[in-house]
Amino acid sequence: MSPEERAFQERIDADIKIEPKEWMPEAYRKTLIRQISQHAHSEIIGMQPEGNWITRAPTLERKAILLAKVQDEAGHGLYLYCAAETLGVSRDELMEQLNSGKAKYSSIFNYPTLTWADIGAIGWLVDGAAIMNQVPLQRCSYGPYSRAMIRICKEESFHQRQGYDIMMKLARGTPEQKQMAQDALNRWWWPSLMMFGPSDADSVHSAQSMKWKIKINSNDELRQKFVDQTVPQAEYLGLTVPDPDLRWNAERGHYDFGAVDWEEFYQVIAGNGPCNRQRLRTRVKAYEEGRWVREAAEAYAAKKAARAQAKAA
Amino acid sequence: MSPEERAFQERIDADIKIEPKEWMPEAYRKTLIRQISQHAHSEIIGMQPEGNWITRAPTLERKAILLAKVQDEAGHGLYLYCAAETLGVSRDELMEQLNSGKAKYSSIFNYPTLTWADIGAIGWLVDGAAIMNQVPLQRCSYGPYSRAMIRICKEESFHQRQGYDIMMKLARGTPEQKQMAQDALNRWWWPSLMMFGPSDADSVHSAQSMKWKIKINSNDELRQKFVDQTVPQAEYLGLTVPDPDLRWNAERGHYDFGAVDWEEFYQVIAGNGPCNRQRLRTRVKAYEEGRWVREAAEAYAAKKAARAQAKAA
Amino acid sequence: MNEQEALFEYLLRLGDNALILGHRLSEWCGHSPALEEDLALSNVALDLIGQTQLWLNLAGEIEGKGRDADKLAYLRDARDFRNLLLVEQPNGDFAMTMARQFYFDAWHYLQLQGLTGSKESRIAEIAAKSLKEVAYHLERSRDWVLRLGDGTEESHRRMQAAIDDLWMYTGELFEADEIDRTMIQAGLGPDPSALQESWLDLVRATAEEATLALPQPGWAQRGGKRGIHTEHLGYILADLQFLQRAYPNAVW
Amino acid sequence: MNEQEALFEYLLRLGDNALILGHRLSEWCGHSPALEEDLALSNVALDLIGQTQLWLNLAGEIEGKGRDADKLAYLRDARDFRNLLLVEQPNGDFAMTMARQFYFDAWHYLQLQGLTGSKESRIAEIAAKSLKEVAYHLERSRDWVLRLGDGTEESHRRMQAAIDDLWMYTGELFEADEIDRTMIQAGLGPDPSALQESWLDLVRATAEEATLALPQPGWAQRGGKRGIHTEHLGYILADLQFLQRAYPNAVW
Repeated sequence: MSPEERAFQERIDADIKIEPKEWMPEAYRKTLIRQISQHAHSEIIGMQPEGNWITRAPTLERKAILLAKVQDEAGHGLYLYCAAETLGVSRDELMEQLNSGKAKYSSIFNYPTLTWADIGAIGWLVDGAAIMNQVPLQRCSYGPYSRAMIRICKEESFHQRQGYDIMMKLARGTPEQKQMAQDALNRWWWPSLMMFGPSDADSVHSAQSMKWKIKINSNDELRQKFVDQTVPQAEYLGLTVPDPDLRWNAERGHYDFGAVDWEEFYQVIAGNGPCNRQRLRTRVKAYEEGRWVREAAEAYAAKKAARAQAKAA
Repeated sequence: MSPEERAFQERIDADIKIEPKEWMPEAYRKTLIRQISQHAHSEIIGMQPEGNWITRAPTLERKAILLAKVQDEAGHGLYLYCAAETLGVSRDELMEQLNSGKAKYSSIFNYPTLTWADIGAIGWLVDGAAIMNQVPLQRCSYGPYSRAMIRICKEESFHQRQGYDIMMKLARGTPEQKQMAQDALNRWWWPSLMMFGPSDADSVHSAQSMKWKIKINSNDELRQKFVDQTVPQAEYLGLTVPDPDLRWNAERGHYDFGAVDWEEFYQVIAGNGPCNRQRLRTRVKAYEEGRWVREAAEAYAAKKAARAQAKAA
Repeated sequence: MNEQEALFEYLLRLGDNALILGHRLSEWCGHSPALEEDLALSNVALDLIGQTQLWLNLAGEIEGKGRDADKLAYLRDARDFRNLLLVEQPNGDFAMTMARQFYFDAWHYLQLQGLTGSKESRIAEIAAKSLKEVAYHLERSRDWVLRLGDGTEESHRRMQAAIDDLWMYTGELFEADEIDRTMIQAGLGPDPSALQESWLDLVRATAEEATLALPQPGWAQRGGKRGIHTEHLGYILADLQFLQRAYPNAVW
Repeated sequence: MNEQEALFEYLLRLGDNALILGHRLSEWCGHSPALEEDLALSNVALDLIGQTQLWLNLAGEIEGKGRDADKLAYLRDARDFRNLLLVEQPNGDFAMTMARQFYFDAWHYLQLQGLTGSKESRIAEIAAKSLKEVAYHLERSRDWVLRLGDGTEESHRRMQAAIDDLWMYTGELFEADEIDRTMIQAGLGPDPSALQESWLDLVRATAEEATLALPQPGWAQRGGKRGIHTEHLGYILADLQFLQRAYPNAVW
């Protein structure tokens, strides 16, 4: 380890935040860019499954809440791209990586939203899992990322409550609505557990990332925490978690749960999820069709600046 | 009048059909092309207002009937373009005229279909008026046109009955349905009367066309006939024709009716109807987006022919 | 039609404009040219949904038949909608959306300004609250007309096409009918025709600055205010109302 | 699930395939590349609507709860639809529509052929009637794959893209589940997996003649048969069912 590296690690160990202009190992920078941009991409792609129900939300209030939520996701994407930009990569570069299929985003968004209950389930489960992942990252070592996480977590927990509220209304509603809620739980439960990533045993890069404090907890730890938090919530709703192996283990003080189907996980990651192609195409289409608008805005700004300069001269 | 012209007119006077390869005055040919192609264009553009409800038809049977009807209109367009082609103009030329906005089509199709009842009203009133115009044309002097009219009239009268049947179901239905039916009658009544064209006094070309037997009755005659036929049908439905001046005139043996708002008529003709722009754009879009398909079909046919020839050689 | 009935219709117009335009804007969410626009378009849509709730709830109260904003938004068919034809026009490209927005915002601002003087205090209050939001909408849509009009060749061409295309839907904004006249006489709302000059001044000045040619006054499409819409509205409602129609009496 | 329940589900699959594909094709009416195609696509759509009525009416009879074809078509939500994912995919361009049609027709033909041997005579009868129609559909869609594949450069590119794009929805056609197995055992319907070879032979030969490269077998999208659809179906139903939902209990 070079003296610089040692000093760097000491700062991290002392919980001092690393800021953009400071020295950092290239691998730290690269890992962070990958992690932050994946998170940003997930926010952007995540707008689609929920956006799918904005025009069909069942009341004006639900419509406003959902629209505001999807809007927040655009905002989160923006914070995160900004955080990544402090590491020397532009938003356009990152978007190109997303559009070309090189960059990853959270696989959960490759599942379709089939009913209104899916909007509830996403808020409750998907945002719930996301928060579980993100709360510790508020303490991560990179200053801009840590600060972005603080803002994001505040909004996410709001979203999660809204999602749970949708589920509650359905679970307390007509038999059809209750069935809709159960069905959504059935479909979103396992993909939500997969959001924490592969089992620690199979997880690469984890040790280094934890040392750098850009990963705080292990995947399995967080997954367990999520299950422990969510199962009682499901019970309160009167819904059944779709896992026959799920039971309280008094000895461990945790719920035991069944094995995740990692074959499905890897298939979805590999591009074979129900909506991978659709999500990416929608994104590329928006980006490409917006190009002339972005160019026009730049051209106008340049003209305006030139005019202001001419006037000043 | 030249000897040819005299002979031509004598044949017409003797009710002998003129066939494609026979001599005819240039003005007769031109007038016929204009008239037949306008009629063809009307069939094609007329697919749009009704097509607007195919995906929303209220039962499977209604959906099938409506789809078959719009399909018939495509078929009528095809017969008529073929009839026009016998006069030495290609379908492509005619379509270019339509797409460029040079050619006219029946103005009635520039009104929107706003409810399911409009589908009934179009069948009952618009097809009713069309039949009124077309039945005499079965006896017109030009053979191919006359024969096309015979086929078309048969199908149109079927369509009219279907339209009336929709109106009947609505008029005998819930209060909301009855209101829907009345509303459709209110909106389609006057445009239907306009379908017969301006009053005889203001109608150009009529005398020559009647002499040539490509126009058989005067506009006002047909309009009166339509009113006389339709008013009792409306009464049978329990609907009110939206004309305060409408009353039976025992002396004339006809209904008197109010003055048509020709200002509106000319506005719509001039391109200012509610849907003129939309109708034309939809048509042009279909035509342009279909170009590569038509080209591929031609290319394939050419290849196939070449292969067959090579094989034969 | 008595004054109360006219007022109900009048409030439907206000609410339906906001509802349908908000719906159209919400269709952009996730598909706009840049994240900043996803945020901004959603903001405008959210303001409009909020205004919809205020106007339609008040309409329901005036009607007195127990219909609230949701019932009015989700359980009327197209012929009972009272929005202007302008707001139901498809999004088209970004220039079309912004031209539609600018034409509407410029009118909406003047209309709300007039309504702040309404003798009905609830109308005046809603108008005052909305006016602040719409001042920002107008600033933004005007800015985009300038940017696109005076941006690149392509953006100029698209923006010119958009302002030409939508022009025929602007005449309806200023036509007073019986309901408007009842409102004017009762001191409840402004005279639409009195707004036209200010609107034209702003639109003309903006077009000029944006190097765009304003279309000549011509035939105006009309009908939205009395429920004669374009064929687009029915499809909007099919999506908008699906859940309420498919699951009657459910609570969401 | 007993045999009767399985049969009901099975008939829904047959009916829903016809309903949803017929709906998609009917969207072309008036927008197709040539009048001849407006006629031809409508013919196919009409056949499919007719088949929908036969299958869904029979399904309703088997169910025995008083639901006829219209009730089943117009009053179920997306999760209760049982069509293959393939048929609900958007029309795209004409190549996409024809690729979808060819993949489906080739399977549909074999499926109906198998069903003509059903021990349930009503199924066998509907299958025999439909088979004649579908033989023509298949001839036509196969012909278009040839024309577009071996037409111009542009049409080749588009047709290749279409057969690639839709390939992942074809695996589901041949997967037997519990319901299929119940049908096979009862002699009511054919084994889907037994159809795959003939299907592949036809598709392969057609692709070759059309100068197209057939995609490699890969991950198959599945779910339609048990009601897990793509996001497209909900929008189809919003239009399809609007009137029945908006005016409950009305007769049309």
